Amino acid sequence: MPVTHEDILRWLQRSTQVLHENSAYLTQLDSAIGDADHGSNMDRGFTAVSAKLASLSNADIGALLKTVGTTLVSTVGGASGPLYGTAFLRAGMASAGKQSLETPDVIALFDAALEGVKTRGKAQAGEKTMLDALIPAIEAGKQAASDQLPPAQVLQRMAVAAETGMKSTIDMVATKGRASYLGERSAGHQDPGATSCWLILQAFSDILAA
Amino acid sequence: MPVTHEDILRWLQRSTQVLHENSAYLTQLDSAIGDADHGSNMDRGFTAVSAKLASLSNADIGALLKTVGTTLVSTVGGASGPLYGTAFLRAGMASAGKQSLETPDVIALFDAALEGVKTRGKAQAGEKTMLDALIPAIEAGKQAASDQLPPAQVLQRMAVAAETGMKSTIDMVATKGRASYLGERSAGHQDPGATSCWLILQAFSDILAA
Amino acid sequence: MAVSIVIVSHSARLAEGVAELAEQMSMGEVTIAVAGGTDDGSVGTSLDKVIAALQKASNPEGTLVLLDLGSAVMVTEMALEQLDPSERQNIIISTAPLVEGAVLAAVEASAGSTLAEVAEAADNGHEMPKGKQEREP
Amino acid sequence: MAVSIVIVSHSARLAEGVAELAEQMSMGEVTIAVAGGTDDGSVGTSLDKVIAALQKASNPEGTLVLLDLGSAVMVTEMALEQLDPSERQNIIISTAPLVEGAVLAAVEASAGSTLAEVAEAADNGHEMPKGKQEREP
Ligand SMILES: Nc1ncnc2c1ncn2[C@@H]1O[C@H](COP(=O)(O)OP(=O)(O)O)[C@@H](O)[C@H]1O
Ligand SMILES: Nc1ncnc2c1ncn2[C@@H]1O[C@H](COP(=O)(O)OP(=O)(O)O)[C@@H](O)[C@H]1O
Ligand SMILES: [Mg+2]
Ligand SMILES: [Mg+2]
Ligand SMILES: [Mg+2]
Ligand SMILES: [Mg+2]
Repeated sequence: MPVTHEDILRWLQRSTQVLHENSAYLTQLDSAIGDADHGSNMDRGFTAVSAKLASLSNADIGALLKTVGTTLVSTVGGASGPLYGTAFLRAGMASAGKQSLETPDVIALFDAALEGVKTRGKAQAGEKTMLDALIPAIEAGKQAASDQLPPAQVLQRMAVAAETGMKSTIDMVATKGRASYLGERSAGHQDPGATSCWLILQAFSDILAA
Repeated sequence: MPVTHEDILRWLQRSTQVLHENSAYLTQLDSAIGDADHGSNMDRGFTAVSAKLASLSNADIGALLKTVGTTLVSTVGGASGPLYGTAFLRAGMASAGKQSLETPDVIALFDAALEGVKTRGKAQAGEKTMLDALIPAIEAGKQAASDQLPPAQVLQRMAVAAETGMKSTIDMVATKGRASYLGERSAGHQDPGATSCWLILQAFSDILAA
Repeated sequence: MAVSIVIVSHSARLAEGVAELAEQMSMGEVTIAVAGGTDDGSVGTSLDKVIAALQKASNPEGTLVLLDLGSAVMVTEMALEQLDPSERQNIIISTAPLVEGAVLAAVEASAGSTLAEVAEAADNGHEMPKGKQEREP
Repeated sequence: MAVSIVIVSHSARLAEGVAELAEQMSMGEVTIAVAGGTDDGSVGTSLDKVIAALQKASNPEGTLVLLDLGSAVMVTEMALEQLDPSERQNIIISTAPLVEGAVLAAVEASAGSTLAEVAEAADNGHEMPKGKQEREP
């Protein structure tokens, strides 16, 4: 079953809810290696997104995701704003005009998002950022796609890989973003951005499984 | 005739008046190579000094000058505050307990002030600062002292040398203070601090001549 | 006309304070626009504020953008992407320390220097003497 | 207890903004005291404000003082001269860039580091990446 426009709307609503529920947790993670705002940043951003969803029920998936991107850039207020903003903007460009997504479309969408985050943040794998959840997720997604799996199962594997990737950030030393100011002391803490990235992918997987 | 306690009080009053009258001029000089506040800084500082003079009519010259120093440090608000403040503090220490000053006392007083400015500002001659008025003034004063001249004539020569020194700052490139931020472009402008230094010495000379 | 300066900071007060200090040295001859804090006034950056500051600063001589922390680079780059390419060419994001760079840039810009010269002057903020250097002549 | 930080600036808003930014990284674990502007609120420095900030920050671990411009060194040194020699020994005037140094000092101090370590961390503010460095990996 392809991912429908309706699925995307429900994914965004679910993400809003999950990020709201986990706001204190994300902020607590950020307080250890950052400035204690990642939860409120993401909550503020997705609350603004969710307020726009009603007016976007007629937009195609591409237009919808682009609006998510511009909204996040304008409202998040932290480094994660330009990063997630660019991710959704690029995802929207990769799915321009589409009303539904087959597995290759899903992969193309996330590939575009990943490129966006990399370009915006000039970071790579192993620097203790959201990329350490996103990169393994997309690798797992590509593997699932080459196994001809449908989007729901692709997303399920992506979410699992994102969670593993998120946990791998605990041992890493940050070399990008605020956490890099802590140097070696950033090790031993899970990256907040990798955690929100997993939550968003898990929300997508949950929606498609339901 | 020695310099009396009364002379010192009149010198300080006269300085207050002259700096007030020249406030716009000093600020205009500072606007070319600084932040356009030297006039208001000195005016504020000496207005505070003059407000204290009444209560100091019984203090000896040393105590009087020390109070001038602490008042300037607390009220001027610019680099000239610690500099003139230290100058008057050291001058006060050099004249501690004195009710009048003979020529050697005057020289000792200004020598102490000069050392204070040098120590505080870590500057030397030729850096386009108040030192370029003060150093030649004291050299001229020492010459006059070795010629056995009385304080009034010593001060007159000091004021003349200070004015020449002040004018010599026009061609100098600043290497201390805000004017140094202009680099070579600081040349061609007269230093505001050297100008206020001359005004204060001229006020002293005028008082003793009167 | 002089090169303009834009201050991007996570704190509104910080941005205004830097502008206040820099303006003392340029005395109205240089446009110094600020983008500090988020839209709702908390600590963070605002794309809209950065775009508005860039527009306010826009002029034929160019604009130097100074930032408080590395993460402000991303929002500034997104703002630049929303401008005309011709406009964007005329803007440099400085790597200078914010306060020291802004003061030196204001001095340089008010002397009528080019954008490249203003950017170089800002970078000299790293060498601005603060005590120790002055103590060892 | 952690090393304290004092911010001396010619602008009250600037000093408060720097403290706001630095406090985000230290979350109440570090005393950050400010001395910004003159006593009457104009742009400049105030001996009394510097002394008060040093007293507020005073603690057994020591205090790092960060300055906006070189001329703030003089008023800070005069303030130090008014403290007990034992107290004075425990204070370092930093040569670091103000904003970048304060943020890194707050991070280091909140980790419980020594005064010398906090001073060194602040000096790393010169190397804080802002764009260009990040663009050339
Ligand atoms: N250059 C970068 N590339 C990728 N991700 C980054 C980068 N810088 C920061 N991040 C991510 O952003 C997260 C922090 O986001 P947030 O707290 O909202 O922003 P800020 O650090 O500005 O307060 C980090 O946990 C990290 O995952
Ligand atoms: N290090 C220094 N040594 C001696 N004099 C100095 C020094 N720095 C600045 N000055 C003097 O101070 C004057 C500027 O005083 P003022 O404008 O009141 O202070 P600010 O530069 O802080 O605004 C300069 O013109 C110069 O003569
Ligand atoms: Mg954060
Ligand atoms: Mg933040
Ligand atoms: Mg001045
Ligand atoms: Mg000043």
